[in-house]
Amino acid sequence: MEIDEKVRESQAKSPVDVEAVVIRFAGDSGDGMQLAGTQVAVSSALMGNDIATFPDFPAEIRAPRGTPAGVSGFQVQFASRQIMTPGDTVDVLVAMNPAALKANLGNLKAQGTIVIDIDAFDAKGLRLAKYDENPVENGSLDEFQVIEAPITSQTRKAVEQLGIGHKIATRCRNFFAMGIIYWLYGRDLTATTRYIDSKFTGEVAEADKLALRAGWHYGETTEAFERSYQVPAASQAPGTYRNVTGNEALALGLMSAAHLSGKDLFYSAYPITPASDILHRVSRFTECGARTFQAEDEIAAICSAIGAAFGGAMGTTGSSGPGIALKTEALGLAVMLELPLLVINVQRGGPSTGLPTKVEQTDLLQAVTGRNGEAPMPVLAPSSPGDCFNIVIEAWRIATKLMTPVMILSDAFTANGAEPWRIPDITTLEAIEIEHPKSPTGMEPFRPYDRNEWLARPWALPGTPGLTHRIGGIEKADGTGAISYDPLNHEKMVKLRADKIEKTALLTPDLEIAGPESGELLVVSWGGTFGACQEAIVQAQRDGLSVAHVHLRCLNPLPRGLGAILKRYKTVLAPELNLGQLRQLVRAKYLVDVRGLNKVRGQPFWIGDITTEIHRLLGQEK
Amino acid sequence: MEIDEKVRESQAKSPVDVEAVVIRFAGDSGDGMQLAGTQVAVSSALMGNDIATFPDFPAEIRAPRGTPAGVSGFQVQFASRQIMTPGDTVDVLVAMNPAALKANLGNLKAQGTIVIDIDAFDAKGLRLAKYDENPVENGSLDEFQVIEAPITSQTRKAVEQLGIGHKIATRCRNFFAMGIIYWLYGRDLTATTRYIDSKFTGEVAEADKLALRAGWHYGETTEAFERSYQVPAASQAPGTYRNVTGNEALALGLMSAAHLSGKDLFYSAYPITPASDILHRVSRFTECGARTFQAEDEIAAICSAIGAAFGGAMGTTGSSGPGIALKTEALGLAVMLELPLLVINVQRGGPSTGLPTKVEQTDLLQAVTGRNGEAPMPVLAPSSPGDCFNIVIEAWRIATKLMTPVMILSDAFTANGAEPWRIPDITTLEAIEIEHPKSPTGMEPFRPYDRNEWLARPWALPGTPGLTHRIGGIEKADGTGAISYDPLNHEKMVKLRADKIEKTALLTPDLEIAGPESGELLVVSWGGTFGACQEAIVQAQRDGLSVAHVHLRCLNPLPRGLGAILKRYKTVLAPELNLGQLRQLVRAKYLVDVRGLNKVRGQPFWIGDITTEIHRLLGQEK
Amino acid sequence: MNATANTVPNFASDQEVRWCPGCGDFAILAQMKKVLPTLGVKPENTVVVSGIGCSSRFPYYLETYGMHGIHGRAPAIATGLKRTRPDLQVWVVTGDGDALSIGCTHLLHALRRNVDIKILLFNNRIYGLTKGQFSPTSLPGLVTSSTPMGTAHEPLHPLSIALASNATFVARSVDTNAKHLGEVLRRAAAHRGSAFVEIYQNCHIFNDGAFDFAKNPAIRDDHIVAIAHGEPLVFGKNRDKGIRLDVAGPEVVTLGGEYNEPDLLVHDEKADTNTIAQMIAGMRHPLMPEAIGVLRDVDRPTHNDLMRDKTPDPKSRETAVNRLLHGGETWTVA
Amino acid sequence: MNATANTVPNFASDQEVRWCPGCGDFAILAQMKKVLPTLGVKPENTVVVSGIGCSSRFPYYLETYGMHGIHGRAPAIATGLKRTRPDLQVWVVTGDGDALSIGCTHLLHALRRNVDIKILLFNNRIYGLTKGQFSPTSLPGLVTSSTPMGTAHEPLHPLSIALASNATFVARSVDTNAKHLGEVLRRAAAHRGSAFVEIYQNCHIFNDGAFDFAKNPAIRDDHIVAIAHGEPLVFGKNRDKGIRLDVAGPEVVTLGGEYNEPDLLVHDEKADTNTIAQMIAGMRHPLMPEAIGVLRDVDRPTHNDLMRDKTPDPKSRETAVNRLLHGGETWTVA
Ligand SMILES: Cc1ncc(C[n+]2csc(CCOP(=O)(O)OP(=O)(O)O)c2C)c(N)n1
Ligand SMILES: Cc1ncc(C[n+]2csc(CCOP(=O)(O)OP(=O)(O)O)c2C)c(N)n1
Ligand code: SF4
Ligand code: SF4
Ligand SMILES: [Mg+2]
Ligand SMILES: [Mg+2]
Repeated sequence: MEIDEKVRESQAKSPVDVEAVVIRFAGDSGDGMQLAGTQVAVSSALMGNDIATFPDFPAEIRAPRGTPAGVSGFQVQFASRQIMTPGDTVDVLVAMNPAALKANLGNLKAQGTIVIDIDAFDAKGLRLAKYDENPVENGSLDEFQVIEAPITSQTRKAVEQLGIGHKIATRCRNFFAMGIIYWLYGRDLTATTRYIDSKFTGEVAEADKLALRAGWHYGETTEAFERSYQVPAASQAPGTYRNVTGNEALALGLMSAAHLSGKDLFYSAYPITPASDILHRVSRFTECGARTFQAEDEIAAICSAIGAAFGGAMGTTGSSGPGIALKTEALGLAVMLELPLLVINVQRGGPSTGLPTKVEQTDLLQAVTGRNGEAPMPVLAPSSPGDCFNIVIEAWRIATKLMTPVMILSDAFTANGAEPWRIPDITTLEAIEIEHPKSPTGMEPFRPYDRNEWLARPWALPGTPGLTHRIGGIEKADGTGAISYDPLNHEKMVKLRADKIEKTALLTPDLEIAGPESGELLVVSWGGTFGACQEAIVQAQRDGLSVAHVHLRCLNPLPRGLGAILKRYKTVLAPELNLGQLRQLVRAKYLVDVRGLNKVRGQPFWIGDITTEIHRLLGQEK
Repeated sequence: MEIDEKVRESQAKSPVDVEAVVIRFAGDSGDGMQLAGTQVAVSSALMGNDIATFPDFPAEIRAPRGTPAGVSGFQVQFASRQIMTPGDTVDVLVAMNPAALKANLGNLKAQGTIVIDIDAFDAKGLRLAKYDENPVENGSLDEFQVIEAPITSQTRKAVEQLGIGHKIATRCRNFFAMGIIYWLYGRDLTATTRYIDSKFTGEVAEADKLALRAGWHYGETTEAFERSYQVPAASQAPGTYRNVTGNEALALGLMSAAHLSGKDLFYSAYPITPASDILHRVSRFTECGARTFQAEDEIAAICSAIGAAFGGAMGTTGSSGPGIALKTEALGLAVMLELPLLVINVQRGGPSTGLPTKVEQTDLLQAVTGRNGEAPMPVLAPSSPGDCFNIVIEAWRIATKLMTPVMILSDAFTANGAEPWRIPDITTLEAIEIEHPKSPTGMEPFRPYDRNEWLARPWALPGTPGLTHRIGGIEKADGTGAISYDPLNHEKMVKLRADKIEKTALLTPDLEIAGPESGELLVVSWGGTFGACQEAIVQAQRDGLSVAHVHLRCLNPLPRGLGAILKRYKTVLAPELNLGQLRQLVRAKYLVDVRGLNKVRGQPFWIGDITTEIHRLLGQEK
Repeated sequence: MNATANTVPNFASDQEVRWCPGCGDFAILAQMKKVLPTLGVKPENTVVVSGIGCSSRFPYYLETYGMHGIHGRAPAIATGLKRTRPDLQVWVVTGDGDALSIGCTHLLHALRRNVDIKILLFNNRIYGLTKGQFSPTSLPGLVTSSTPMGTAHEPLHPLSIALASNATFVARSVDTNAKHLGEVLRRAAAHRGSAFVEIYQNCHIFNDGAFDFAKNPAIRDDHIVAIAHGEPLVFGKNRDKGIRLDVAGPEVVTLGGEYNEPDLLVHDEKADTNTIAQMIAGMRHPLMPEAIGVLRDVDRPTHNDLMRDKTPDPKSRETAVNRLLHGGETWTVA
Repeated sequence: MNATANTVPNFASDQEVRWCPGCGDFAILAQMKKVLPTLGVKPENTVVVSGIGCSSRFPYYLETYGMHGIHGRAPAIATGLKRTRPDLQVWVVTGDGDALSIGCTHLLHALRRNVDIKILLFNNRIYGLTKGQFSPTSLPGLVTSSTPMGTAHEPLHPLSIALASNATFVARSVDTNAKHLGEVLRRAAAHRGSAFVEIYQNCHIFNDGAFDFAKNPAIRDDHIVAIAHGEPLVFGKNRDKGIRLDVAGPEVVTLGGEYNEPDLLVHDEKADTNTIAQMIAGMRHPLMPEAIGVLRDVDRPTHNDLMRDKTPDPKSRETAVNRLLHGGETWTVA
């Protein structure tokens, strides 16, 4: 721990306070950039900063080395105030090779800092990145502060003493780079050292630790950096915290919802980016009784979840893009069966295979109306990584209360991004009450399609004497559930199913307006763009603009009161990572001329995207 | 032919002229009701009447005998004027058993005629139909004219001379029933006699003919009927005509479109009601070079059509409900590949298995927006059985011009219903010009995603030297078609694909307004409800109401000029066989408060449904 | 009528049966109604899951829990159910199209996973419900609504596919062979693991007589060999023919001459490998007599055995969930 | 460099290869680039269709026509293409997940229909592209991201499944066994009908060493038997072991003692039935040496043969279409 004392000491000299810092690590897929960013995030969170992360990687496992297409990036923002996004632009870019520089330069702040591994800027590296000249030498980076760190050679030197091979030595480069950043921003090395010891053993662990410290020393001893900085702790509500990514929070939410409802969790999935991670995580929850099933395809995944739901378990499934498309038919069955079921769509860039690791919100209309027949279901969307936990519990409450499949629309940005999360106390979360009908005492035949005040039918479980019944995808007679082709019955059932889903609005919280109750501009957002919208609006409000914000966590049905709210503003703007899907739903329902701010680039909104549009709409170009 | 002379003779006595007659045959699935209705339609069409038919049958092959759930019906209207629907209510109901009576009585006109097979009204028949009393005896049918014909016994007697078994004899009952109707409305027996001779041989053919004549004689000789009727020929434009069902016209249209474009037709499908029939028909077109492929599932069906399209054939596929849902993922691929492809959805009652033999228009939103990612495609809908022919040719023209999959939304009513159709002259139909790029002369690399003025990319065919290229579902670089994860390129491609589909509007005919150019009420319809809307509106106009009609054959994009038209009427009504799907699209796009008239009963609109609503809206309750 | 009427559970539902009068499905239903009450499993602990097709209407006609699913997916539905409810006896009823065309993947995987569900494939070699198109088991030459010139392709053979998928129980019977079918159903129920039973089922509407060789009393004994564990493969009206195993495969021999019973292949349904079972499955009409009975019945851990799911009591689950929630690096703000 | 550079077509595309350096896919690609120019089929008459997975990136790296499809569906895409373009040589590249999990149905049906496409299954016993979940061919015990306690189920065996589907050409080779692989690819190309080739492919990122027994020069000769038509099944570093056929199945014998070459199974890839091919496919490491080479290569009419499609000239088609349009009862209004 001697180094940690040094941290304090060295920082004590002249660290400058800053409110928020954005770092982006960028290198080849094999360079460990995701690890580096995650560790900076964890260390910062442990120091009391608010954090937000944005992993940004290619679709290939090891995309072509040294080329811009192969660059894997990880952006992390840590701050002494509450932040909602990983930051629009980068303060420090760590570029492990020329391609990484090229691919990320556009995100750098004016006068930002670039830490490059100068060892990688050789002829081959420059050629692979398609640089005609060395950008470090031709003056093209003059507006930035460029730190030419010999990361590769220094790392090798640092671990020399271990006598390990070149290859392993080189693999520690990311820790050296992290060391530099840790010094620069006064990050504590403890957590990362602990991490190394928990994940690696022997000389690998030693090498990583040596590289990390060497990087730190490099920062301290060279005169490359004029000064170091520190980011004081943010104020947080009391509680115990951890970082969670969206997928992590979804997995935890699934397990918690199962526990709160006294159900066995059955999570069935076929691997697909960026949803696979949920499967991986839940498959580690065996001690809690989770059952995972890697099915032969997405159709089998949802069908097995339907089977589990019929048996009384918490049937859930998750997928993305093409996989969700494949579930369409079975979703219709679930609607007809009126069984509770959660379907998670971690949206990614489309159409088709599209941009499989990138973010988009282009599956909203598919979720709301993309099935044959009138097949409505509630659609919910989490607004941040941590909110994924809440949304799952909320969704399961709705699914069991209304006996319906519920679709959850997460996205690649929310799924992979992390933020600090106050760990809830599982013993105080509200239980999810589920009633299964008991064996009848009289001789009345069981009516599986009778409805309660929520229009929900009874969830009668196999094994219960006297409740034997059959369900299926053909239209059923109201009440008895027998096959029925009767015209009036069909219309009645179609409407009953629709009315039931409308009741979702009674089970979701009232809308909150952030900002004036009426005025010039209302921004309506949904899903993972919440943070960027929120920050932009707070800024605009600070700038004195008449802007308010409502964020929708329930997309079908649209929340109570929305229509009235919309009418109180002159202009309504719906920023979306699609061509205007929420806009279409809101316009159709309320006949309000909602404007769109639409970005379909496989990237999240930057705060600036929204700020600019707000100013433009209010005639205050910025 | 002696009987045909008799027809004329007997009719000559006192036939009363009527303008239009609606007959409904109803009986068990095995009773041959579909055949009976079809033959009445053909015979009437050959006599110059306009006709429209409505087959209405259960999902089971031989649904439970004698029960209302098992009743199979076929309604036919023939008229001396142009008619657009098979009629709201029935003039003559032919009920082969008590269940058939029970299931269809509601459709009968006041004072209508019921021809029952009194032999079938025995204790067993009444019990199966759940009649507590014999309706023929308890006065419940007093308001109708009931003809108690001993159809079963008379048929057996009529064919006795052939010495055939009881079973075969009984199977001719439908011909006896037809005979009665033929007499009653002076239908010519020639066509049906010809049909019998072409389909059956030996004693079966003989028995059918004997039964038919016996029925005719029964009508003539008993005093059951006070008089007979005749329906003079309708005036038709010159030309050669035949009857077609919608599915028949689709099949013919596919073949014709292939011919007009000089392409091999590849039709790939997995059987499903009510689309299977298209496969059956095209599989008989081998002389014209059609290739059909009964795939292992709907996914293989569309994928093989995509493969065929890549090779340069006319790749087409068709399905319904659950099968279309399964094609969702591959539709996204087709959008990304930008290959021409026709996908036919013969809509049926949903959701899930739903009402598989019944009509609905509930797949519109699925067609327009039900895919992952921004995956737009043109969506067309035929307005009548005969229009199915035109729509396919139009769709193929669009698909090849814009290099895009096109969805065609037919429905069970249009697919199974028949109408007279003027046979087009294949030699004078406009050719569909398709250009495939030739081998390059220079060294320029081929750019598979370059675009022409229609924003379409070139359809380069395997086998062409110098044009080798690879396509796939990952986002491609504009022009070169190489894999690209570039954010701006993605946005550009998303918009290019959307803009391209918008150009469909330039390839479809201008909207026609039937009625005043502005006024009180505009009815906006789409698909197979055209006829009912049209007739209702003409009636309302005759009643002096200010009502106009626009019918949309293209649902995505919405036709040019629609927005302007909508604004010229005080009220806009969209009658649909769903909960308001076109309404949602139109409201979202034009912010016009479109009202819905929504029927989701697995039945077509009756003219009266629409008339009533028009009168209600215009404050003229009728 | 039945003296034990009060104690033997009744598995007949009150639903109207909607098959064509004369359909082979009736005979199978009748056997199931006979067999189920003898298994010691109560109706409420029995679940029948099906896909889509005439055959898949089956669940409606039994007074058990049931689900009429979507086309081809019944094995997947049943897998999720059995996984979470090991206490239930789960049957799957499927057709040749349902199981081998659209649902082929699910069938194979349910078999390889040994899910402990009982899969009954009603093979009528035709798509019944959609009005008579050829199916993957239709024989070449069959004229159907979608193959006016006759079906062209080599069929799939259900037993061979099941064996190749490492099914632990594979059997075949015939709809109207009541006794045999009853026995096979009982055996399938008794098997621990996925059981696959192909049942030859006559669709007299669209493919009448497809199994005449196996059903017609006048000829069937010469075309069918009923196999039994430990017994030689003898068949023929006069039980004068048998199956001998040559290295190149099975061959038919006449008994009493060169060969006698001791020369015949003795059936071993417990064989380690499925080599010989594959050979027996490969015996096909008209070249060879076809086998009915249990081809294979071996032990292997079931899906649920392998998954070793835990069901913690609520209190210990609460502790475990709490531990999960606190996973990774945490910090506390006072 | 190459003297014939001007006449031998070049099948290498200019696309960046995006596999992990060291991936077995590179070796297969290298062989394909060698074999394709020797087949007498021009690049523009060659089409490579794939699904999704690391393996399925293959088409991009060959300068032919190609399609990178969707997961599991390449055989269906290829079927439509080959049906309408019999003049093209169509290859399918697929992975173990692509072909045997999500796309299993399509594989079986393409094989039974004998579509005359060449299917190369890169079997790395893992899902590569999605970062290392177990696949249907993963062996029990394999710890993966979705099976932290080890993979549980019995795997599917590609060759057994292909044979059960009545494939007319079934073979296996190994990514780095360049000569053998090249020959098998050539044989597959020469076969008229669907050809199925399983290629053992190392994914050193997620399942390194899965095929060490078949690749490691130090041990492979004792674990692999290279089969050849008409040749006895001899193997071993010293070619001192062989496979003998017993009625109960194949067994390993040591040569020179009780048994000698004439006692061994002589491979017959043209056998009428696939009985023995199934046995050979059933030889599995570590109990038995595994066979590489062509297990089966028989003639059967292809899908296109059976379909007998017609291509009328435009004039006669016009007449035929006109006849169709005028089908049924018609009437004329003057
Ligand atoms: C997704 C989907 N595709 C197609 C259908 C139409 N369909 C219903 S049953 C069936 C096949 C029936 O054949 P089989 O499985 O052999 O059962 P059988 O009717 O012969 O008992 C088909 C194609 C459907 N219901 N769903
Ligand atoms: C419909 C769909 N589901 C899932 C995926 C995600 N996915 C892509 S490749 C793959 C499996 C890859 O394994 P394999 O076929 O063995 O190929 P490999 O990468 O090992 O070569 C999966 C599950 C997808 N792209 N599409
Ligand atoms: S169509 Fe065939 S399989 Fe279906 S119910 Fe009728 S006889 Fe049975
Ligand atoms: S992940 Fe495995 S299979 Fe995929 S490219 Fe890398 S080494 Fe090859
Ligand atoms: Mg069948
Ligand atoms: Mg693999």
